[in-house]
Amino acid sequence: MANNEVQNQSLIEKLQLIDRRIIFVFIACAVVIPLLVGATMEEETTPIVQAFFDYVENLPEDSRVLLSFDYGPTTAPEIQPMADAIVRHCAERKCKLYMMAVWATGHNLTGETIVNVLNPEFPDYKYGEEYVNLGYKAGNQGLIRLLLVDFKRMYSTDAAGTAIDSIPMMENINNLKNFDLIVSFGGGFPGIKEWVLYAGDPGNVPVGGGCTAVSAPLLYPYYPNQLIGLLGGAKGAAEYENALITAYPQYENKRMAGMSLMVSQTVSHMVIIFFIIFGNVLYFLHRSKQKANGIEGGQS
Amino acid sequence: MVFTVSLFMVIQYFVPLDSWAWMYQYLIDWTIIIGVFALLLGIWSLLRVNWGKISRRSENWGYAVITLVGLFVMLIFGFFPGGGNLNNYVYEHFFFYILVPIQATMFSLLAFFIASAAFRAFRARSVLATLLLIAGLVIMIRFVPMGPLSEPISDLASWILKVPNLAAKRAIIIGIGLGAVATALKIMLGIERAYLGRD
Amino acid sequence: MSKTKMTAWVVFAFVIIAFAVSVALKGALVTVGAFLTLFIFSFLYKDNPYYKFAEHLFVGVSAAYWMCMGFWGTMVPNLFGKLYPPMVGGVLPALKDNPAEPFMIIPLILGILLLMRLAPNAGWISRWALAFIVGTTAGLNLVRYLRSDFIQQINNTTFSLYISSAAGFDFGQTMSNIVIFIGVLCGLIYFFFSKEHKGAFGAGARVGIIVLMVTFGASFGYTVMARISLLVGRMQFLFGDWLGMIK
Amino acid sequence: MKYILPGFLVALLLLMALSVTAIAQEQDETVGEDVDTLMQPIEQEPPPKPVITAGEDRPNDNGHKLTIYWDYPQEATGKIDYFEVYRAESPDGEFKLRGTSPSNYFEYFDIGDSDENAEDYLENDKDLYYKVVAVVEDGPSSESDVAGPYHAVGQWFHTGKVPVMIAVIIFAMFTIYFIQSARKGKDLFVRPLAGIEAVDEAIGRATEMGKPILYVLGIGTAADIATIASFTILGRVAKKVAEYQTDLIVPCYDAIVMSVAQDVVKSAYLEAGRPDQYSDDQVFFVTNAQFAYVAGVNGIMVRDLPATNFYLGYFAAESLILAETGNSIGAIQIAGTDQVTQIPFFVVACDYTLIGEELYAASAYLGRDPLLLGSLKAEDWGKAIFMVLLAFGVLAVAFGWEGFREIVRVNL
Repeated sequence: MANNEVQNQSLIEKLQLIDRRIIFVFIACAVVIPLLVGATMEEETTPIVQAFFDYVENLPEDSRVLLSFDYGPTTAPEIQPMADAIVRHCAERKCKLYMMAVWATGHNLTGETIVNVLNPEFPDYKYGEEYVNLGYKAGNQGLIRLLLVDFKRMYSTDAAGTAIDSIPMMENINNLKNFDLIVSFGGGFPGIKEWVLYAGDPGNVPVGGGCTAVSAPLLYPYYPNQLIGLLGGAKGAAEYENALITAYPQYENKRMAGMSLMVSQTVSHMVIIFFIIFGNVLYFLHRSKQKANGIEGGQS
Repeated sequence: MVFTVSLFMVIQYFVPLDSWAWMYQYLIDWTIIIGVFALLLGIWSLLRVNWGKISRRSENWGYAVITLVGLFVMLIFGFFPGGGNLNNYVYEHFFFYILVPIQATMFSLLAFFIASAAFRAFRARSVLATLLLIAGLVIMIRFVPMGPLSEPISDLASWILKVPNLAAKRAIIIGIGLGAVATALKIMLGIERAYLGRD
Repeated sequence: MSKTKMTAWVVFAFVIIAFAVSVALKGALVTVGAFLTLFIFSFLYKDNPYYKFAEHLFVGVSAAYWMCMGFWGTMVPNLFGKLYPPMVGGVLPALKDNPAEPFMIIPLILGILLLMRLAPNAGWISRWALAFIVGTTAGLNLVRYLRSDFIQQINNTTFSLYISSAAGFDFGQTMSNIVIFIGVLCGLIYFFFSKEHKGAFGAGARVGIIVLMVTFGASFGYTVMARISLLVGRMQFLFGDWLGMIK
Repeated sequence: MKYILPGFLVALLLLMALSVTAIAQEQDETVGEDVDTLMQPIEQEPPPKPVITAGEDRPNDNGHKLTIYWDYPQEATGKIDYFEVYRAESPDGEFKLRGTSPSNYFEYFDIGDSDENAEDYLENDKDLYYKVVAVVEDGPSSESDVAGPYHAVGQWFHTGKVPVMIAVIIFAMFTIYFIQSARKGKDLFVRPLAGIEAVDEAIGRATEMGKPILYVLGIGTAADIATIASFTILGRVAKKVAEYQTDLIVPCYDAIVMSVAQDVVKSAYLEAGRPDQYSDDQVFFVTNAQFAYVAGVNGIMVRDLPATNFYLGYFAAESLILAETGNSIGAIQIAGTDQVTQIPFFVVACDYTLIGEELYAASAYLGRDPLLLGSLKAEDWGKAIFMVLLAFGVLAVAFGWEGFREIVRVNL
């Protein structure tokens, strides 16, 4: 009997000191399997995302949409899926896309969206006629204020250095009021808040945004009066993708970055939580055993 | 020396004139340049240690050869580039196909380590450890679909991030600020001299 | 030949064959990246020759990389280019006609002083350079920390505890502000060094450490998401870019 | 003596209150109303002329900037599209367009470049003349009279930074005062810190096991405060290590840090009377790429199997990689950093963690040097002042005196 006790206890102890490589295997599986099977998670679209989607959905053809890429590589895994989804949607609606950045790091990421989404999926989109990459300009919120008054004073060329007046789609753009929608990706400074305060509100231009999960709570208060909608974190991206698939079934078999990221995230969080709870259960079992065995057991 | 330059740096903060800004810019430039000289010392140390391993034929000396080969190949192509820029084929490809993937992979090891650390340390051993555990769980559990419970949990999570988190970070930052100022003062006054190698 | 040695050779042969196949099928560049990625991941199992290889290569290449960056990015334009612009005219034509800045002789001298430590009996000279660097940044830190970490924080924490919104008295927000206020005070009490933590002061310190612990747990839990994203990125590289298993 | 410090506090508050009244008056608040989005029908008559009222140098800068103010009838703002602002170097010289301002915004902030060779260089102390044009896009515009001369000047003192200066002075006085009193031999109490008390035990353990000690200074430069604090601790640790004749491994990320660390360790060995035990191979450079450094240190850990790891200094994302690898080899780990984002990881994965300021304090603790302990006391007083100001501020705001926040604002 006593012997049995000791064995039990040592099993619990062994499990408590479980080889961490077992945890590693679980984490690797949690990330890899969803990627390989292409699992996606149905994220029910919440009103704040649906409102954004509906707004884009109801834009007439040739509407002018300004996309500002205000984030860096560190937050790219979270935000890039949103940018991709919204660019897809706008391109489906045949909107004209004007891409710019108030973050220096945003410029490269703009290129990524163009190369990965716009060029392969919408080969009809011609540079200078349906989309343009204006690149980064310094000045933070000051830049936004200037753009509200005079767009071409700051953007005299596009990112490649082509004179702005030789780009056909820039012809009727004089200030931010000429746009039908402004979308800012990134919740840092400057970001969505600055777009709302210095462009959306004074110029009466609708503004929508996509930001990391961290900054989302700070921006919720602007919806619905000052923001038409907001995507928060990978979840927001997944919700938008869900709405997109509902409306455009051709995307059903397309891999959606936000949705698959959400699966990996959820599963790995669950794995970690499981191990934490498992560890605590073992710990309490161990302690109650110790108590039952008296002080002697407690020291073994 | 220390006192003069540091006093200048303090005073320049309050003087917005151009001439002072120039001097400030010069000082900063100089520290950066001296840093590059120091890199030579670093390379020297690296050579010394690895050469020592090879000449002693100590355990794993073969890997020291790999370090030195990597170092020299990169240095040779870095210093004899076509026209003074670093856009030569070998240098760029070493960067993109050796440095970048290893770096990103090292960084991603954190995903594993964060899990094993959580398993090991998040145990309800004491009141404080329990608090650590609960706060961590509440934040992580947001990702798990929980039906009707989801809403209150995500509210609680964002409250923790907004309120106690803010308070604690602020307290730490203020402490760090004061400690840093005190250390800077000690350096200026010559009380803290450990950085000069004697104490 | 012992059994472990045997296994090691089998693994080695397998890695070489896999490498060759991959080069043939997917091209050399992506293969090198993928194998180095796998070598690093192998450390999670245990230390092994493949990790050692990647590690040592990484150290050597990165040290040289930063040396070259420092040389071409700083020394050439900012030191040589300013001391004697025609010297760098060949590589940086834009700088050729700038006036020379004789002041730049000072960092050159300090830099050489720093290198003097390699000489056996002149090591002490290098302390001048160290004193310069540390002095400059100490002064800079003094004002910077006081401004952003002290004065600015008072400003940020001085808010109204009592919040009323359009809907009337906002209980939740008021409570939150009170918690922040008390949290900051108690957190600071915890950091007091010259007073014993007992009595009311000790209780304050206790509350302080509780707030700190909640924060640490929360930050830890919060970071999990970002780290998983990094791993997803690597896995996408391995299974997508390299193996082509992800559509 | 007892009343001097509280007296200081009162004096500080008064001083701040005085300085703030000056600052508060200087602040102009000009808030633009909503821009009228509807274009007005074309007016044939030209709109009224703007009247330039002032051209002021912006305070607290290096010059090269001027703010131009003008008056315009409020009811006419709807008729015009925007204002254009022109500048010239003489009243009848060539006027160049500087920029535009929305129709409801009666000021323009002319930001010139401070570089002589730049295209829009704005010279200090030079006569400059301005005119403002009220522009109607589809009709006649009207031009103001030329106004000036205005000057941009650089200032010798940034008044917005007064609170910082006061804080610097007060804090320096505290530090010097307490260091002086420590010099006189006044005994100062410091509370125990678990992480510090574990240092001796950790070194002893390594000695018993016959294993080396790993000391990681982090990825900061020699000028980071955290690294400097870590040098002092390294000195103490090295001295103990030399006494116990244990091995010490110090891999470095920054070459200057390496040089300093070599000096520190060398003199610690000298102090312990064992200069012959020291070699430059103990304190060496790895590389200054963040993750390559981590890979190298990880390798050292799993191959040399240190019994004790110190991670003291500036750390970024690598903190957890190091701490988890160290844990897997069963080392005792003592960590400390001032990087707020990394503290949680050390707390979770290490045996002892010095949180933020405790790292700076550690050098004083280990040395028991009265001078260093004196500065700890000054830090505590700094915290006390902060707490008083905070409580005072919250009360002030509660009673509706927003002016307090102005006192502690740094106007940039």
